[in-house]
Amino acid sequence: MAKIVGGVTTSHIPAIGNAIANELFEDPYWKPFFDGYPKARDWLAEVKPDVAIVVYNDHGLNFFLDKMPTFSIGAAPEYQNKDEGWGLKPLPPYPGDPELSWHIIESLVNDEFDICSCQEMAVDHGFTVPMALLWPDQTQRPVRTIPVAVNTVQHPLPTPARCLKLGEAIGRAVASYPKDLKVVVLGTGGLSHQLDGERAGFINKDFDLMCLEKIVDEPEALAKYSIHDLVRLAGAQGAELILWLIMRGALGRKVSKVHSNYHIPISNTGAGLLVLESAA
Amino acid sequence: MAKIVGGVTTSHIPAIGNAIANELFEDPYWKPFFDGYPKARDWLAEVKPDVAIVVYNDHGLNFFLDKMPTFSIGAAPEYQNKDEGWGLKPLPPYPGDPELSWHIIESLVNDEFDICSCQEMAVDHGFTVPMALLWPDQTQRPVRTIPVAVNTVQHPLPTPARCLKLGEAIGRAVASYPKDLKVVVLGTGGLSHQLDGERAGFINKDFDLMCLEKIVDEPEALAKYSIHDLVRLAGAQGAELILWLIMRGALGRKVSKVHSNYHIPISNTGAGLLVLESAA
Amino acid sequence: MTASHEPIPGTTIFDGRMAMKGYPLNKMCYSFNEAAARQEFLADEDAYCAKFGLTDEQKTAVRERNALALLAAGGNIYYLAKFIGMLGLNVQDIGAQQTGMTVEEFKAKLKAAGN
Amino acid sequence: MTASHEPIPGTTIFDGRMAMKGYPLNKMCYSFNEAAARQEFLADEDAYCAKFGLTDEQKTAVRERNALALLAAGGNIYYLAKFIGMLGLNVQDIGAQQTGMTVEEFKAKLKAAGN
Ligand SMILES: [Fe+3]
Ligand SMILES: [Fe+3]
Repeated sequence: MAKIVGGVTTSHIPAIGNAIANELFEDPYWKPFFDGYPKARDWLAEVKPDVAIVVYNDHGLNFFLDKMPTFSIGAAPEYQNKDEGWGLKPLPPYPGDPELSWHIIESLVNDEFDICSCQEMAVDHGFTVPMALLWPDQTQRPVRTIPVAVNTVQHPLPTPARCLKLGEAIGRAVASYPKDLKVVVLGTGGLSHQLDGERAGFINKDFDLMCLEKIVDEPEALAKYSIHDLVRLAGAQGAELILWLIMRGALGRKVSKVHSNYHIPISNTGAGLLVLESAA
Repeated sequence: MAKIVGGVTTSHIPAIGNAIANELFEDPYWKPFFDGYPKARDWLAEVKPDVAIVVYNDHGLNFFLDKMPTFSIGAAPEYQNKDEGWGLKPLPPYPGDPELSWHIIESLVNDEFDICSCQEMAVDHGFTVPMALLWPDQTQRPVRTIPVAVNTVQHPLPTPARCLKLGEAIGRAVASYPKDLKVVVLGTGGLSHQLDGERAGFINKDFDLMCLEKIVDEPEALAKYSIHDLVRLAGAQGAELILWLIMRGALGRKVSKVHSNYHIPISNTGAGLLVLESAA
Repeated sequence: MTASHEPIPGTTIFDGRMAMKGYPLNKMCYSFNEAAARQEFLADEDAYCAKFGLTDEQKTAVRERNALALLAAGGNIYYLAKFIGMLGLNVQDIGAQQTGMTVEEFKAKLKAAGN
Repeated sequence: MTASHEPIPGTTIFDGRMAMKGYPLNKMCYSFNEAAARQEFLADEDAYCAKFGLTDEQKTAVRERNALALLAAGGNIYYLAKFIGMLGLNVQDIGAQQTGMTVEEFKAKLKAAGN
């Protein structure tokens, strides 16, 4: 049977992609951020997952407002990256696991989640930056991937409570897959940041630290916030915390913290890294 | 406050559109079908709805398998028809009510339905045929429209139980809209038919008549079926019954039957017409 | 999960398994919503099929206008309907073809369902 | 329904009301995912804006590269980011512009949030 072995949360902002491309790992501005990742990679090297479910938000590459689904799940043999408008060199494609994707989609729809299934899906920095942080060698793709894209562009966004429930349902779906597979779940984005408006540059360290603590053993406490609360407390883009809640829901009730890091600022963002292992 | 005044169910197959274009109203094959509609139009003339929520399924015009949402709701100022591949002359566009659309979408997402919002949306025969049957004059558009498109193309389809719940949630959403509006809900498609496979031409009159009876006062009985049950009992395309369940859910617990008609066959289909009025 | 259901004779559920198989064929048929695409197909069928990466099984089924073979190759009836319609056929012609009847026999069978 | 929430100073929620207002502007910015579209815009800005049916308010905000005006005209930050990026600006340049700071002041403010 398939098993979710744990999860990783990480920021996914494009500036990280640029810093990686320019190899700024020892740059004084970036070093405290990048120094958090070797331990996360060590953990992955130890658990050797077969599949990564990557929970992210599309930032206007694959989805436009003509069709904006709340929850989309990829079911493609591979996922292409594109330049996103900035002329960046696209990264090599990511292999999918369409059979597991369909199993999860069937399970979720029968569980009354109204999923958008995507048999072609371009993945943007929300997906590629976490992958590059955790598996830096772009000549290798040691895990198959399942993108889970969540609408954070067009309000109404799904409520934090709904997102935690989606995660729990993903956990049930994976647990019922008959093949022996180890699955890791990435919750990307966050923590506090705001790009737009007179309040641009808003960061809330206290709130971020509270989230990093509560999400381990008390995710329900975070699921009580409304989206409006999250925008107020964590900034307009800080609402990406809902992606972390999906990851957390998928890991099951009991987890243990393997590693964490928090650093302000990277670009406009408070960056939180967390490695959680599911109970055996 | 806005109020759902009632609902109409009707078949939406393209052959009806052709028969209308060729004015076959008195043709012996078509007469028993078209003769059902004047009473439905009389009822609409009497209740004078401002808005029609049209629950239908897209048959491969607006949605492809690259992005196949379970439930999509239009939020556009108008909706265009297109030729669907058959070279048909498109009908004039349908005005929307984006303000009400957004109210419904916000209410549904907060109610934990994972909606795909569509700010542009081409509508196919699933939408246009019912509109033409109920408002035949194509030079006038006396009601504003809100398309609700449901995936019946790519399995997994939403369960009948989920669809009844979506209808109930649409009912709550409309009831909480502050403007004085009369809203009618169209449940389109069905009843039993199958286009594909060695079983093409399958029709199940007993099942259809049972549905026409139960949906009035006992929709829960129909919501107990699985999609697999519906395919078995009503044919592959008979699963469109889920669209009727959404309509029925939106009308509230108590309804009265104003009119009904049932005729076999139109093209490959058992055609059911039903006019239901919501309790005052 | 669909696999755990009892099969329905003469009926293929278009689930993920079929969707994976039929993707290029369905994508080609979806393109027929546009008149320009229909013209391009009709001008050179083989080139158009190749452009969408159809498998040999799919190309043969397209060439032979064989509905059951198109379905077996992963075609979805909603997208296939555009291909069928563009050829001037309707769902009753195709119903007859799939059931091995004449169109008149197929229509009579439908009519009989009303009794 | 969003309207019933207390406003958050300096923050506009991109809800249905804003989406309706900003649709042509956002659609234009979404097109910038493609290199050909970026070239077409840069070759003749006014013609490209007209092609997408931008309002006068939107055209002016585009011409002036004014982030707050683009947002007020219904622009969504995720689509605007493509326009901004194509101009060689990043989110810190734009943050400074929106808050009336120099880029150095804006960066210092972010750094201070870590204390
Ligand atoms: Fe992001
Ligand atoms: Fe239909």
